Amino acid sequence: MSYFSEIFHGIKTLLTGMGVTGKYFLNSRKGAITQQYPDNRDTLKMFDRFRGEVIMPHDVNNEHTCTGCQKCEIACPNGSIEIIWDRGIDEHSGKKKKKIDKFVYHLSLCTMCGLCIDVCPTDAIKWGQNFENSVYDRTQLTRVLNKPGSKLRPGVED
Amino acid sequence: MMNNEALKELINSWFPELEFWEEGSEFLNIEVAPDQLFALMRRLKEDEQSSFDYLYCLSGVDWGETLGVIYHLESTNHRHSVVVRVQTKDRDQPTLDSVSSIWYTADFHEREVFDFFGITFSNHPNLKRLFLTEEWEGFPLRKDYVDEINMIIK
Amino acid sequence: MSSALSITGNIHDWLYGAMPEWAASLVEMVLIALVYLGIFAIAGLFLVLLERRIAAWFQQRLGPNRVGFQGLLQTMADALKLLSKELTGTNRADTFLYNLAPYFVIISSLMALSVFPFTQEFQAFDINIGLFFLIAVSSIGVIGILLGGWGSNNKYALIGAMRSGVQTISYELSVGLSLLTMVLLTGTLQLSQIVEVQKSGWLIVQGHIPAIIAFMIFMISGTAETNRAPFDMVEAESELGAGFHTEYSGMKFAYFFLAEFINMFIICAIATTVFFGAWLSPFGITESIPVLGVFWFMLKTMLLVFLMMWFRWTFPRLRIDQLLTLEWKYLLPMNLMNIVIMAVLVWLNLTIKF
Amino acid sequence: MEDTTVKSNFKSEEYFINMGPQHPATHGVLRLLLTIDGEIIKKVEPDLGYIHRSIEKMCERDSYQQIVHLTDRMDYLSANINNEAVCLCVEKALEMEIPERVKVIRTIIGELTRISSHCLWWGVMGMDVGALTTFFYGFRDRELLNDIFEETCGARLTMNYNVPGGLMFDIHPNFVSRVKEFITHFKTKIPEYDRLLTDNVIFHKRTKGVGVLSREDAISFGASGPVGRGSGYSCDVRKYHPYSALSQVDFNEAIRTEGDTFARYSVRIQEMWESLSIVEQLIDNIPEGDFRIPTKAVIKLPKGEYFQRVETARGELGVYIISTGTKSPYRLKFRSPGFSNLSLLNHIAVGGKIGDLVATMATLDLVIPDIDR
Repeated sequence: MSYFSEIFHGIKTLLTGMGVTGKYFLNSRKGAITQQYPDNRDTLKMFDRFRGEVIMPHDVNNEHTCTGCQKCEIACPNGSIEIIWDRGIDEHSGKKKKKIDKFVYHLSLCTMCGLCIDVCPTDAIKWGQNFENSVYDRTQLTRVLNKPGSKLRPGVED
Repeated sequence: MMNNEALKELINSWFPELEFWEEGSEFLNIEVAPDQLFALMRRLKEDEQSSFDYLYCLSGVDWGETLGVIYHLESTNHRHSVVVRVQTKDRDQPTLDSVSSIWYTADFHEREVFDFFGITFSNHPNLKRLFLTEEWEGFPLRKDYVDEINMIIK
Repeated sequence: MSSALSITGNIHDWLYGAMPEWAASLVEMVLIALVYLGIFAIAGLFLVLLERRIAAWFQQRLGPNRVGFQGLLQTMADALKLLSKELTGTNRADTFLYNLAPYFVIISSLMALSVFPFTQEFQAFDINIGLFFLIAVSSIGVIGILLGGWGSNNKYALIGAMRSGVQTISYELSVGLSLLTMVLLTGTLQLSQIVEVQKSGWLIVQGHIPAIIAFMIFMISGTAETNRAPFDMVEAESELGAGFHTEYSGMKFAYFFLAEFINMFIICAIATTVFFGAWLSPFGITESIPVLGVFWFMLKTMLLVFLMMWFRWTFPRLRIDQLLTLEWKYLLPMNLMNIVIMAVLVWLNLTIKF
Repeated sequence: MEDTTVKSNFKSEEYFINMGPQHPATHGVLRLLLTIDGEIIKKVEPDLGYIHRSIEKMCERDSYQQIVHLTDRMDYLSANINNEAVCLCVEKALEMEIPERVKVIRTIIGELTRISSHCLWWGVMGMDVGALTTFFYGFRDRELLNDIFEETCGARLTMNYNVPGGLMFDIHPNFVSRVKEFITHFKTKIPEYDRLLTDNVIFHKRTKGVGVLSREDAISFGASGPVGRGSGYSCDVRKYHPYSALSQVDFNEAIRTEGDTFARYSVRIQEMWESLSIVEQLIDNIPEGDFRIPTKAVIKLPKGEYFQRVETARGELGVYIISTGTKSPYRLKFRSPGFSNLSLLNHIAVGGKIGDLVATMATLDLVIPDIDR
């Protein structure tokens, strides 16, 4: 008789399985778990801490807080950050001071480890929430983060 | 469970010429000569008191002048560990005994070491390159390996 | 309402009036073939879409919904894409067999379609050995699969093809025997006659317990016949990549794909015809409007198709030896027993008739 | 090879087949050279190295903070546990006192990572044996965890949340409530997993008695994690060498003695329950305190050798650092669980069919970057 009980047990487990999928089928109107991505761009908000790309915030006076200390450059495991710097006279103190010329960020090399932002003493760089980083030409992935004409916010010391 | 002292005494009673130390490590370290390696390993595994039946790590190391292998052993019965170290001075034709007949896992691990350090294991059933291609030149994890194109030295 | 059906009659009359008899019948055949080809190519495409949407709903997804309203044109677009794709092949493949295989598969499935009674007197080919013809023709498809697997010069394809051969030959037996059980009730192989018998109750009701068992066996072995999960050993994407059609691309691949879905339709249509009264409406509610028969036929078939899709999206796949164990140790003995029970039922007149 | 025992004209011949590097069942770029007789497997020979990045060599030039992020890329499904392993090893070498808060958070995140990894494995396991729907159900529940990780760590997969000395930042204010939500949600889902796949008769047929690994062989092959425990070999590092807050919690080690594919499967399902219970025990009692102890910008480990073992979702991960007192390790070896688990594939797959091999490989739960470090 175990022959038949085996068959019945087998059919029962199969029907239980079908019950699970069937329940989802009937509720399919309510709960699609996927997102219709390009359509929901407007409502799609990433989490605050999301690591999309490294950005350098500038305030209304076009000032950033990067002193050019190069700690991020040293901390970066992949060489994604290159700081081209120069020594210039600081307008406020009148002393000779290191200042950045270009903060070059290679997004194509970046592994989003966050060590540069972690190590930055003046919070000059932050995570940007932009995740749509695809471009047609990879040279576009090399970015200069400080805006043209921007300068160091007065009073920021490392 | 035997503590390091007891283990040291036990192993020393089998092979008196071994070198033991504990500094800079949490385990009991044993330095063994290449010709004694296989005998020691088999004894470590098969002896009731030690019964190191679990080889949980096998790492090749390049110490500059010497090439060697470090075996991390644990006993699943007694839960004590020991580290065995073997070195060979011959950098051109380094050869050690394979322990793959004692622990099956050594088969793959020794192939990995052969691949990256160029240490040949005698009596290994299938010693050929595991990760790299057969025609690869040099052994990348050796300290003197140079690859000017692909390696970025900071 | 009968005007819709009489169109075919009118065309028939007009053709025979305008031409000599042989030419008329030839033209008629070609016309019917073209119409079937057109309808079922489109229907196959929509079946693919249906499968994809249903799969999505089982899996809490949305499924294709971009091309056309709710994705209705998605598979059309896919077919167009496949048409425009390059037909690749392998080195040292048996080119003749390789190219022949997809046509074998698709033609055999289209041939089987010709005998279904979609509604009263709406049947292309009412042959007196209808069921026999169906079983015979639907198993030709496996030759195409074998040819494709052999001709591809690919070991995965070969394994897939060999599995297919083993599987189809075994399950052919169950399909045949379960239908034979029902033939005991009807006493005829002609599909229109089978429908006629069912006017006094669908066969699944007439034959009650053995008929239900036969239906279950038929659905299981039918799923196996069409090489669908849980019996998709032939494709078994996690084992063989794509199985026998690994090396096919473009339209040749599309033929295989389409044939799979048409075969699924055929199996369900056979089940509808033999077990669920074909175009007969439940309790004869629309008996006066014969054109609605098409609706009932399609509805029943689609419900069974849905059942097969439900199987596919729920169950894991069997292994090849278990597949054969299931057939030879479970389905076949049960089938033989079932035939005996059915014969006794018919002999003692224990069937339910209204 | 001619079979001399059969007196007929049949000639049976073994043939090679390449499974991979691109194959749906190898979950990555693993290449298996199969020797097959008909459908029966005679020999499986893995060919590795398709995505070898030589992480060990890279570590020899990186600072200890930088090494952590490389471990994300090894076993990416248990990235957090890998990070933790390196951090623990460095902290052990520096003899740092880690705050309780960090320990508890690390444990919670580690166990959540384990659940997320097992969710993915469950989906893929189902897919490998042919039930495609499981894949989406597994991913559905994993997505919730990924959201939790993303909110707190900033990334979904390669999190790099641990740093030597603690955590990169504190947990997000929503973390606790979200995790609790997940626990209640997931407790209704595991029984569903069981109904859909575990109890299924076809699944039983496919997995029971397939790919049997005995306890002795498991130990000898260095099997760890669910693979070892499926063979009745109690090898949970969390029990024997507890790290972080694992010594404070009460959990059972999931062990099955059959050693077949189904045993390994059951162990993982059981482990999901255990991990849930660990998280449940800890989530309400995250102690207050620092989330990070400041370290020097350049960490130099004292001269010596350090070994740290942790239990990732796949088994025992060992981090072996030989330091000569410089800013980078002299030699760093990762003892990855997948590597040892893969080495026993030939042993247990021989004699089975191709379908068995696929099912067996699914329960070994190989992550190829972990093997090809």
